[in-house]
Amino acid sequence: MRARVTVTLKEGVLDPQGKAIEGALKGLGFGGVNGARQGKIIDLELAESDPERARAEVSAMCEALLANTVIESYSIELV
Amino acid sequence: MRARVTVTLKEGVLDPQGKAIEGALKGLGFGGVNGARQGKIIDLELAESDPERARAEVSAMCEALLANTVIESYSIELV
Amino acid sequence: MKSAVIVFPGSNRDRDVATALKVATGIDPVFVWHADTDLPDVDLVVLPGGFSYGDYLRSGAIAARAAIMPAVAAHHARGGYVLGICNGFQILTESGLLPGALMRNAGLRFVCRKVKLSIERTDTAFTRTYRKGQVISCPVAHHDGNYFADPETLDRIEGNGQVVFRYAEGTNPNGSVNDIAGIADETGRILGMMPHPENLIADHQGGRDGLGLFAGLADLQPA
Amino acid sequence: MTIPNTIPITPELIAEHGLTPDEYDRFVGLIGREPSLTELGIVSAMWNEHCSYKSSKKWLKTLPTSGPTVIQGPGENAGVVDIGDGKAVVFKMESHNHPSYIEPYQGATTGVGGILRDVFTMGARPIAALNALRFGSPDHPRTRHLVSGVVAGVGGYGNSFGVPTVGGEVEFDPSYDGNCLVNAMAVGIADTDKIFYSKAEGVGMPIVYLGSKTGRDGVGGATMASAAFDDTIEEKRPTVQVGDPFSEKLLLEACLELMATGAVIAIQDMGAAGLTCSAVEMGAKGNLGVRLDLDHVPVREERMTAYEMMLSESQERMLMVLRPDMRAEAEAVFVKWGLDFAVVGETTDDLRFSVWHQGEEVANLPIKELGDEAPEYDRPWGEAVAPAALEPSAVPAVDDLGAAVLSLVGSPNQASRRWVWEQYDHLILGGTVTGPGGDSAVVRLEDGRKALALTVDVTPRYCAADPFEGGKQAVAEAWRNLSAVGAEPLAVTDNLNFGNPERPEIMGQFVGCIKGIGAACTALSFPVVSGNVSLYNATGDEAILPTPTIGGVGLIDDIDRRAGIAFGADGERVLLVGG
Ligand SMILES: Nc1ncnc2c1ncn2[C@@H]1O[C@H](COP(=O)(O)OP(=O)(O)O)[C@@H](O)[C@H]1O
Repeated sequence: MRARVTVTLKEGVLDPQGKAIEGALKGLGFGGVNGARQGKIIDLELAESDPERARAEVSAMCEALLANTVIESYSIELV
Repeated sequence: MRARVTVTLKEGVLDPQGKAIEGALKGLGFGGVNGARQGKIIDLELAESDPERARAEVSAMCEALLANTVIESYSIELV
Repeated sequence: MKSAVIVFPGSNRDRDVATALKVATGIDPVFVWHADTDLPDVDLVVLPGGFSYGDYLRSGAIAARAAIMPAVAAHHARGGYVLGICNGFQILTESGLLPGALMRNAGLRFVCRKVKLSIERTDTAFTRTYRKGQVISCPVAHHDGNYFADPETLDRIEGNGQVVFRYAEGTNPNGSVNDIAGIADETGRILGMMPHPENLIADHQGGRDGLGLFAGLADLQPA
Repeated sequence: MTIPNTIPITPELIAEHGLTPDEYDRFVGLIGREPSLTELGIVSAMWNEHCSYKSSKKWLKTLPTSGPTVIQGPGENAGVVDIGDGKAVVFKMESHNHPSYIEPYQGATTGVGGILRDVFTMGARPIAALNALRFGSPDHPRTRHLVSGVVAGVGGYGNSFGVPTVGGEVEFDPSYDGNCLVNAMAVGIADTDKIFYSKAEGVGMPIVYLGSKTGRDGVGGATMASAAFDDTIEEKRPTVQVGDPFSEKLLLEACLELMATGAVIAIQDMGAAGLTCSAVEMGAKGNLGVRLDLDHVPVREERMTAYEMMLSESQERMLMVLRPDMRAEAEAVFVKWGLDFAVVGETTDDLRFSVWHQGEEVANLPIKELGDEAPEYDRPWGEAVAPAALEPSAVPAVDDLGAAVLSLVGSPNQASRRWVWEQYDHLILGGTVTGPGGDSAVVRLEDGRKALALTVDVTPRYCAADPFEGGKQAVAEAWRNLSAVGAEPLAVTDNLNFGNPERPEIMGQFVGCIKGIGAACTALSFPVVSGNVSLYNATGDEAILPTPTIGGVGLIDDIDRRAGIAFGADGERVLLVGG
């Protein structure tokens, strides 16, 4: 089973990359951009096939490593 | 209107980040991980409110800047 | 003073800091492999600069979960000293031994240049050879050195006087909040800093401003 | 299920592999039958310009390559020069021009990675890197993208790997609009009695694959690097390789640790056309055959064909001939560093290059002939067409000299390069005495008073105006850069970047520059110990300016007796030396 983890910066945390993207888009003439924030996704290939157990396992991975919960939040999607 | 752009590495392109994440998860005892690939998301705040025009605009942004289409593919989701 | 330098896969200033320790203290540090779980009997543990695990996922994130890290925390709890430089600082924040996080530089580019550092505290083992308010020269070389902490945390570390180094004279190279270049934990026995004092310890490098940090550690007494 | 290796070899297929009908006939003559697909791939890799030097070999042979301190001249992964005290400097320069134009960040990273590997394959620890970059006009629509990508890539790789990037050049000229140049140089230090070579020795010795896994990266890439750009550029895109400096750093440490155990008989990095070129070269140099079993090659993609494995350009890989009694020790080193280690074949006494996959022999070729019998051309060359001389009256006089100086200083080719080199870690390892910005970089050798002086230089305008004089001038300037910091010049590496050699006037530029380089190097006893040739830097009829980049290395015996470019104090005398 596959899982997609989406990690985004928490509200209020500075996002230099997002800001730079916004600036660059404006520089390229895309005037209608009022904000940009960057995050990441991690696609996992899991041996587990039970959705519930898979979700619990991926949650544990997020807490242990995939997200830095000081500055980031995460969400999990199973596919 | 908001748009989420998801950028992932094309099939077959080496993903050193994914490889490192997979190794680290295994090292932390998550044995059931058979693969990991990393991608990114960019959340955009748009002035445009028409979905069709918004999608076209974001497509143009992806081609121009947000994705490196030599090695990455992208998808767009409007929210 | 006995010290250990932890070597992670991708550490690359491990030899630089070992040289600085040798020059300042006369004793070679021992190198300890990240996969070990025990530390030798030392007074100081150094987490060196580099790109541990390629800095993939987040700088320092994977190294912070290395097998040796519980021993580093235990060493500190026993009264030992810990120094993290650059990637080492990132590992310290990722492991929760220091507060805050190091984000991508505001300019988004890797920056290698000399900056000015003001010494905010001299009551730590790391800074006792300097004068309070002294401004020293020091190189930086990093991509993710933009120090960030939420407002409460920032208030707390400023209130406790945990900021040890600040970028001075408008030389902040990365957008760090309050020009923070290095912080200590509440005990003052853990220091994390982005700049590289280990690369400014000899005349051929253009000065010795960085040597004072290592000299201050020379007569650390076992706790 | 096996993957088919026998398909009819059509003229189209031959052309797609960059072989001319004559070259194909020559190959069929050598093997006495129609080749399999894998064999066609192998010969296309071995015989393309990049690997065979078929257009340039004749002229490269005219360069002076020896001297009292030269330990190894051209022909190995890098040149080696004695610097006394049992130490040697190991260095080479290499281009990654075409890949960088297609994907500037990854093109530059893999270029830097390749040249670093060349140096540490010889047993040297890299201590410095330099780079010479050339881009089109600053207002060309692609230039900004290329500059920022290439610079970030050069830095991204070197910084993470942990080598100081201490010098280089950046130049803009419209002739590079469609072909940027990325020339990377690496310099390392080794013990003179612990230099490692690529020549295999002994029959029945295990051949070991080291490093990262093999994917489909760059399949066809070596062929791409040798073909002038055309409209099919878009289709060639998926062959881009991705660099992984982290794995390379591990590979460096693992290789040096392994070499110290005495287990290595021969070692060769997998560069362009990875497994093919490295295996053939190791066998042919040692007068040995090689048998490979591809089933043991660590792969990261499914259902890879023999053809793909033989042509893959996946990065951060090495091939080694191992002392069989030390296998366990060797493997333990690689396991410790988390890298792949697999025995993929052995040396044989039959002088054949035999490749097996899924129980089938997919290639069986005469190993020496693949290299020795590669086509070699004496391409026709004419006098290069020199640009018309400027009439002094055609250059308007300036009224305001101050403003003229300002605009000169602020012009793209004169402006400060700080923006570039601040993105490079030029201080790591602690040896940098003079970083970017001077005549030559100066890097102190470990714990001593000695230092190396390093520079890269060429003035393509001069080479276009007069190839012979331009070639000479590039060498002379490198020489002056080294002596200006107080170094004794030692030796040279070069990177010869030119347009399409099938055009006589371009070949004329090439020949003229080589003759000039040869004349200057001979006069100065400044031997060429390594280098690289990059041809077909042209888009349609538009060729780049002739760009023979010279990398110079010199030795300073006492770092306290060096010179810099800064004036020291008020009231000093300024002397002009030379004529
Ligand atoms: N311009 C040159 N001058 C001197 N030697 C050269 C030059 N170009 C290539 N060589 C030498 O030829 C050999 C093969 O070159 P190399 O670029 O390593 O081939 P490849 O990249 O295909 O393995 C090397 O030893 C190199 O030093």
